[in-house]
Amino acid sequence: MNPDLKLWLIPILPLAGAAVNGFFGKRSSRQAVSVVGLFFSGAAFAWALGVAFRFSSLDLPYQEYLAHWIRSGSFSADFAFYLDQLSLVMLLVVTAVGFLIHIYSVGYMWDDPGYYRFFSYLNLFMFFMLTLVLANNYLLMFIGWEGVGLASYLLIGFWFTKDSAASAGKKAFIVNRIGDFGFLIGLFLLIQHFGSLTFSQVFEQVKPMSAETAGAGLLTAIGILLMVGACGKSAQIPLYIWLPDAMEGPTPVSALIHAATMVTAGVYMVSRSHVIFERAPGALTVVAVIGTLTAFFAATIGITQTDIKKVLAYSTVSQLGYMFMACGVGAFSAGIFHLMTHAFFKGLLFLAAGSVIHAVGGEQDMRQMGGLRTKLPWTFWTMTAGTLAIAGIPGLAGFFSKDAILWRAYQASWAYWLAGVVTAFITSFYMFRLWFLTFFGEYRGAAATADHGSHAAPGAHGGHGHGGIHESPRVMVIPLAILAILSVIGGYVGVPGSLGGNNRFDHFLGPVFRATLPAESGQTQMGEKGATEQTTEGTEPKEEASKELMFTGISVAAAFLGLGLAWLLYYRSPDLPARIAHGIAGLYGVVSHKYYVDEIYAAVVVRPLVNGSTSILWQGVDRKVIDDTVNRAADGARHVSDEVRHMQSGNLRSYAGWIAAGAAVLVAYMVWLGVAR
Amino acid sequence: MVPLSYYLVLSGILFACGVTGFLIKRNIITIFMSIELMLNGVNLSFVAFAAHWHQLAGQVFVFFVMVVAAAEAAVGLAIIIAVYRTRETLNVDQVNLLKL
Amino acid sequence: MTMLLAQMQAIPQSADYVRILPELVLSIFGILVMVLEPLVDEEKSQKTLGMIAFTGTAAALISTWYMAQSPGLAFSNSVRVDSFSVFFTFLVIAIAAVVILSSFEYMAVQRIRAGEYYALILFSVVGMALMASAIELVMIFIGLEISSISTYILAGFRRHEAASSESSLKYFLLGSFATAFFLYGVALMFGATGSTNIDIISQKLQSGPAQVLVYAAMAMMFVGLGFKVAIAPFHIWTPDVYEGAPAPVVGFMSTAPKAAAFAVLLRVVFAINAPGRFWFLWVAAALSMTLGNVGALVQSNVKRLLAYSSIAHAGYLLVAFAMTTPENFGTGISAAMFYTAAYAAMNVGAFAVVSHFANAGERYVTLEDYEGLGRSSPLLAATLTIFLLSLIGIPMTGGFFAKFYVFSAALRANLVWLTLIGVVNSAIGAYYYLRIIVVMYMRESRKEVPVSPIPLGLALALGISILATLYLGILPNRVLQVAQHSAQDLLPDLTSAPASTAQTPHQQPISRP
Amino acid sequence: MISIHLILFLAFGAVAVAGAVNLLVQRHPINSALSLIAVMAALAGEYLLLGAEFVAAVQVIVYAGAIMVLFVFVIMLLNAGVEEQTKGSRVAILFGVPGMLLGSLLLAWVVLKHSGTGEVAVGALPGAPNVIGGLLFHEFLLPFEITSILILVAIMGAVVLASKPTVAGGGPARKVQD
Amino acid sequence: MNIDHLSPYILTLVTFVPLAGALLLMLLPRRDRDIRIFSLVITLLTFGLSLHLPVYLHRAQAGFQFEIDKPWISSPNIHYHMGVDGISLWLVVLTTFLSPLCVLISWKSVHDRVKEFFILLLILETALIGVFTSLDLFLFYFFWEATLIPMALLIGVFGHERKVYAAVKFFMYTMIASVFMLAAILWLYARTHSFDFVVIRDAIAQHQVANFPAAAPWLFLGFFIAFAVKVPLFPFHTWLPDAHVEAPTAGSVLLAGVLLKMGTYGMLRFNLGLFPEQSRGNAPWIMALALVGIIYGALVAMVQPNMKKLIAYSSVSHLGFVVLGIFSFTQSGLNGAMFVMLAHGVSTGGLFMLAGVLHERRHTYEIAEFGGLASPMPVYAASYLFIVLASVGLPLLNGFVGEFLVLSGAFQAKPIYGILAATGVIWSACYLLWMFQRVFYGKVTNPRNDSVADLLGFEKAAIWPCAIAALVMGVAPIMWLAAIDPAVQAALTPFAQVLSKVVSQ
Repeated sequence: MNPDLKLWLIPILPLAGAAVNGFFGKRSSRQAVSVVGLFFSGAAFAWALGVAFRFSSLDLPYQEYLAHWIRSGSFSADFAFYLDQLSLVMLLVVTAVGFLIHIYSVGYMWDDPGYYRFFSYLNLFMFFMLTLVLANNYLLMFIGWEGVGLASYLLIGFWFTKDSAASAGKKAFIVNRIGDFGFLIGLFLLIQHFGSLTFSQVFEQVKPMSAETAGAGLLTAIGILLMVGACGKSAQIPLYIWLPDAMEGPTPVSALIHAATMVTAGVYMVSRSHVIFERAPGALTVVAVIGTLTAFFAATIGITQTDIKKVLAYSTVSQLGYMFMACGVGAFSAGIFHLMTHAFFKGLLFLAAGSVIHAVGGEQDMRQMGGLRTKLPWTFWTMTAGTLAIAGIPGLAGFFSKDAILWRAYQASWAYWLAGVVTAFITSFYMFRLWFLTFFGEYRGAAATADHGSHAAPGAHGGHGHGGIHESPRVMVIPLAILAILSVIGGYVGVPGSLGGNNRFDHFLGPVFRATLPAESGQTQMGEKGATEQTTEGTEPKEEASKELMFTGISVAAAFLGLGLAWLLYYRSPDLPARIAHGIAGLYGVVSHKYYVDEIYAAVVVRPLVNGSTSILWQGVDRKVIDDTVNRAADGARHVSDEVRHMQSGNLRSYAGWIAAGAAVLVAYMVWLGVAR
Repeated sequence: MVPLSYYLVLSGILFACGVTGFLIKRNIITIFMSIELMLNGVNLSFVAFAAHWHQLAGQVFVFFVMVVAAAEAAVGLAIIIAVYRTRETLNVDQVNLLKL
Repeated sequence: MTMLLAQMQAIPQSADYVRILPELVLSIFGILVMVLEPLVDEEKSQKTLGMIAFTGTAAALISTWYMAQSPGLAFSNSVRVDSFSVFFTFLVIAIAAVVILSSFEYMAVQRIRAGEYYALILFSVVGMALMASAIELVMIFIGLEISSISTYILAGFRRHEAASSESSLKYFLLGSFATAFFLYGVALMFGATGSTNIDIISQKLQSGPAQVLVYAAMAMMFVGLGFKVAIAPFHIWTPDVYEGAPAPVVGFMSTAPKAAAFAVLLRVVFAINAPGRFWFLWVAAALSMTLGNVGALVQSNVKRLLAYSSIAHAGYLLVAFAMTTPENFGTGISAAMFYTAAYAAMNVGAFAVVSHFANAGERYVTLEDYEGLGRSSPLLAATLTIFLLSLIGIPMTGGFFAKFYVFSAALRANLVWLTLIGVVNSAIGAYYYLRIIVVMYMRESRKEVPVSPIPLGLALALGISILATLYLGILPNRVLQVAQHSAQDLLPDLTSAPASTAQTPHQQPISRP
Repeated sequence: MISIHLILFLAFGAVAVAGAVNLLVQRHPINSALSLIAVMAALAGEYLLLGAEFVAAVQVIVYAGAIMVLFVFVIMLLNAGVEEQTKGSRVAILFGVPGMLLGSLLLAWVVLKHSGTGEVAVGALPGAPNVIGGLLFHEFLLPFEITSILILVAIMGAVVLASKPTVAGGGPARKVQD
Repeated sequence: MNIDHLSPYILTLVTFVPLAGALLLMLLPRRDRDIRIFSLVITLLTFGLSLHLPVYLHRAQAGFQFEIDKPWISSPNIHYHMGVDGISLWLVVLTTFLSPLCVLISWKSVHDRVKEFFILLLILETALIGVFTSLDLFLFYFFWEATLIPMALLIGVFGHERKVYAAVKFFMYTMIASVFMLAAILWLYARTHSFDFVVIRDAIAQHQVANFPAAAPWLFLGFFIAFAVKVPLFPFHTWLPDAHVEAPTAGSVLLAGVLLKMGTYGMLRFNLGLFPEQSRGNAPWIMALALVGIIYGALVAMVQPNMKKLIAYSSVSHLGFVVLGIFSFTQSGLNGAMFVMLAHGVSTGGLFMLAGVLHERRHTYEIAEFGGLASPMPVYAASYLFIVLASVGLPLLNGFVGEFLVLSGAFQAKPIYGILAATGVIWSACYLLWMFQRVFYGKVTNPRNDSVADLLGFEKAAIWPCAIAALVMGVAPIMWLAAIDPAVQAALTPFAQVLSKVVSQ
């Protein structure tokens, strides 16, 4: 019998924090606000840890019923929570990173007038994210799903006086809505065929089903629809466009929501539904392809960006692409593994970037930076760690997770692997480009003092008047440090066998993913074969291991190649990039304009919609067709009325004429009747 | 012996003449006379039918019609005078303030 | 010898006089008014004479109750007192009473000699009461003439107004024109049946197949009666006459003579069971509804607008006549009777308001004048609104149930199309009534329109009309039951005509001595 | 063979119709009035042929006498001149007259065909005054009495409408209202 | 007081207390403040009374409760028959809930002819409640028509620039349409000699109505047109924007909040109740119209320059969901439809009040006039956002539950309809958030917006209840659904039979 973990407390605590800050924050001091914000998020983290400690003693999956939510006929969806290894991992990542970023924000947002608002939003986000993670049915998950969307809407548009920020928030919400549309349809299909949205019930009914022939079938449809939802939330092609704009939000937000946690919700959802996907190879292929493409394209865009946060944004998109690639080839555990490590190092990178921006007074253009190495030692070193990690330099978190994905990708198809490796190369290139541009060379920006307080983050530290570029306060540095450590050592929970580890992370998630394989998933499921092999480390034939090692080597080489290239272009001869860009101006232009995707969407979707609705529907149908028809009918009546009036010529003899005529007709009719009878 | 229908036709002709007068005459008084003509026509058929049915009721009816005609004449001519007072005309075509 | 016997029997007994008691009372009071008129001085004349006239109507109402106690034939079969005739007698007298009440102050404002006015109203009511109870065509004719002639005079009462005298003239000439037709019809009917007594006529018609002469006679009579009740195509006179006549008179003549004429029409149509009437009635009903409503849409003079609306209402009412099978006659008749009552209630009320608002010389009768009335005189506006809503046919007002009974009767007779026409028409009609409400409440008055405070008499009149309207709208039961009962009284003539003559042996054709 | 009765009928009838037509064609009301009197006289003859002596008498006295005199009097009073042929109403000509013709033709046809083939002899139904009087005072007592009301109304109406404006006389006389 | 003793009369009380209040109000002297307070008290009292219904409703049992059935007019056979079930009950409560808020929101905004205004408001409330409580067709028709006049007057007397046009348009549209319903009712009466809904329904169900099959399609249409115009369904919707733009705030609130629901309620109660077969037969094109309404309304709303028009068109879209749900003939479809009605009533009511608040300050609804309002009036902005999110259909707020159920119902009935309708989820986000951005975000460009006052006390008192209700309905919809579900089940039973018949043929 399971103990009562009171899981519901974990989401509720941040909600309480949000409520307290939202209602009373305006009138209370910054200290109080920070205390409240930190306490509640911290409490959630603590509770999560507590759960983690008692985890081994639970028989899984652990479910917890709180209350009815919707009951309609036979269908029902309740407030109920679901805990297994997968959700535990997510739980810890979210609460931990979330808590750290709360701390960081205290320093970053200290001087912002909307301080209390910020923390209330942040807590609100935590609430929804945790609901999403802990839900035991799709509908509850959908609450979190939409809720985090709301939170990100609010936080992106946090500085709402900036039009770009407001638009970005709206864009994010709407694009997410497009994804949710697919998600909803998927849910309807589930309801229609399984009569329930509760994970356990749905999966129980799905398990006996056999893998569908690729391309067709119910599960495939469901899978693809769910993937549409994931695309929206996790910024995959074609719905990734909102994420870069989302960088309008304060940097901690970018770190927490648009790097570490929310955007990974899609990955989580897909792996949560792995039972369905495993039986829908068609859907899996879609996932894999989308992931791969996104990874590659986003990376290429990343090269050309000059805004430090934009670079990170595109790199996030591309990393998410990796995760989906993993899911797509059935390597869910690898995907989750990368999700975790990515949460660490990308969160770190964003925070560090934030610290840089903070230091140089809100400047985000890398071309205006440089030589900050000495001025911001902490930031520099932590960011280095992050960069190395994401670039996949051996020994760091990113290396292991990415490697695991690539290996499994190869097992599925060499195409995925190739794309993955190239992306890895590009990734390390643009990351080191960022690194070099920011910290090396000499400072290219105007005197930072000049634009103190004038930048978008209203006076991130305008309060204490001092010139020059300076290291961030300790409250911001500490989270950096912790995350740096995590992104260094975080990978060691999943050292693959080939490197003499035994993939503990994979084992931990084993019961979730491996217990549910379809009956005959033989050769159709390359990835799954790999998975089964991995479980039996010892028995793994040597050449497999060596092959895996070789591939690892290739990806490492790719990483270093990227590093080298970046060193060449942005450290040794900084004038080269301009000439190259000039050389391939056309391509460069296209890429640096993000392939004009936004413009294309605007031209193809938005403008026609607005103009069409205005001129055709509103002015056309409403005014011209419907209203005019009615009015014309009324006018017609009035005309007839006028005719009738003119019977009343006012002339007595005419009246007599009418009467006589009427009488004549009447007499004629009656006489005719009389005769006819 | 004269067929009943002769009388009826005669009365019909008179009635029709009355109607025609109402339609074509312009002078109000003449129009009023045409009404009287119509009544006379009716009276004739009453009397004729009375003879046909041996029912004196018909003749009594004629008597009443005459009384009514007298009354109408009194009122009608009074009205005509009133109209003339306000409009200085007896042409019915010019008495058309009220219209549409 | 037989003739002498007949004459002996024909000498009226007291019962006969009881059966025309209301008429007698009214005539007496009318004469009284005339006699007193020179004695009272001009200023007070309106009030005093008005009070006398009102007392007269009140007394007449009471005597109606007496009369109702002794149903039966009177004056050698020229009148029959049954609940049908009682209903209409009561109705017309009540209408007269209300109109008199509402005329007090109008007379004063228009500075019209009141004596003849009230006397004429009373006399015309005598005529109408007789029309309601007469079963002898001669009697009907006389009654018709009395009511018509007095209404001609009333219409021209503001004789210094060109409009008033013109409307009087038009009404008079066309009226007599139509009367001539009616008379000709009577003559032909007499020729066809040899009698002028409705009972005997219907008896004759039931006995054998009607000859062509009867059809012709019916056609002519329909022309006359159709003119009196103003149904298309004989409605043509209505707008002009109503526009020109004094407002209270319009209120009177758009309800009372119509009610009486409808009573006659009911007798002719149902008691005689006139042959070959169906399509005439159908078309006339549809035509009247449509022409009336459509014509009213663009009117700007309230009196004229209400005139058109009265045409439309005559049309609705006529729908109830288009019953073909005897088992539906009952519902049709009762529906029609209810409608007359309801229409009388609301229309008299509406015209009372109009006449009060019209002011000296009837200066304010256009829609523009009504702008902002809701603000300048909320009570008056609210009252008028109630009547207009009833005319639209909003539930809980008499107008609704009136339409309701008529249309459900029609539906029961499977006149689906006629019902649809009527229903759609009532929707169109809503528009112009609504226009009045709109200008009263939603427009700000652009010119200065004086609104004198509501005098007691008018208040009383309005109160009565509102009560009647709402009563018929909320508890229509009683009235409807009475109507149904009267319908039963009216109908047996189809079957028990012999009985009705059996009790009057002296009504045999008089043979040559 | 043509009986004297028929000849008389035709003679009177001819006079009547001629008078009626003359009434229509005459432009001056006085002539119309005179021709109407002629019609009435002729009709009185017809009544006599039918035996309705009383009616014939009344026809001459009341109708041709009283009423027509009243007409003539009014014509004189208002010294109505020759009526001018104004174009007032197309309807009356376009619908009214044809309608009238149609209707009357139909009626004529009806009476000719369907009024029974009864023939009436000279003085078919003698309506002597005493008989009529008897009827009036018994069967038709009520109508007879009520006609008094009618007369009363008529007198009153004449008084009200035709009398010159009295002290109380109406508001501002507005000849033409908008 | 013994509650069971009260139960038979509670509906009468709830229905006529406002009317009584109106009559008393007529006698009150023209002291505006007293009048306002008095009408507030009356409406609150009504609300309190109406709470009796959900509290003492026997949730488990379907069918009508709190019934009262007294003969009123013997011929025609009209009964004073009232009763509610899980469907109408909530609409009654919705009405009584919104009315006090209307009084509050008009507290300052109405300063001319205050007395008339509140009299009309109270009369309107009675009429609205009556529509939902009456089970006698005649009574129903009476209340149905009775809503017209006060509403038209509210629009025409207290409205804005083109008020008269709007009022007349509103009146004529609904009047002409409802006339067909009257004809249908008359036909039914002529055949069954009863106005009683239950009696007629059973008579039809047992095929005791003479030549019903021939007439049924027309009768169905007769009812349907009246309701469709009221809803308003797609081609008949053009009166709504005009009416809303011109109406005073309270008018708009009741118009959108309750009046439109009369149409959908009518479809649910009468079209489905009396003509199951015809309903099923006509469902395809009706659902298609509803679908068009959803998307069309949303698209047109998106491009409206006028805030109130935008909300009006959004109502067209939302009501489309309701109709779609009703004619999906699925349990969740109907549940959802009911829930959307309630949710839309609350959130759109709130939106209109908020718009009214703005109109109070700036005397315009033109979105272009505003911008950056979030800075001068944060509380207002927050409340506005909350309501907007509610009507966007954010989970845990009232909008979501209904839409979700409707969509899943429609999806089960006809997947393609469900899918197309689901795009509404996107559109609503588009137009509402865009509008919100244009009004509240960015810098204050128009100097006149610098100093607009934030929400006042009575405005908070009027708007926040809506927000709270939205939250509660979103978190605990079960409280409503528990009552709705059995009623809907009962409403759907004939369709099971129809279906079986169709199958058997």
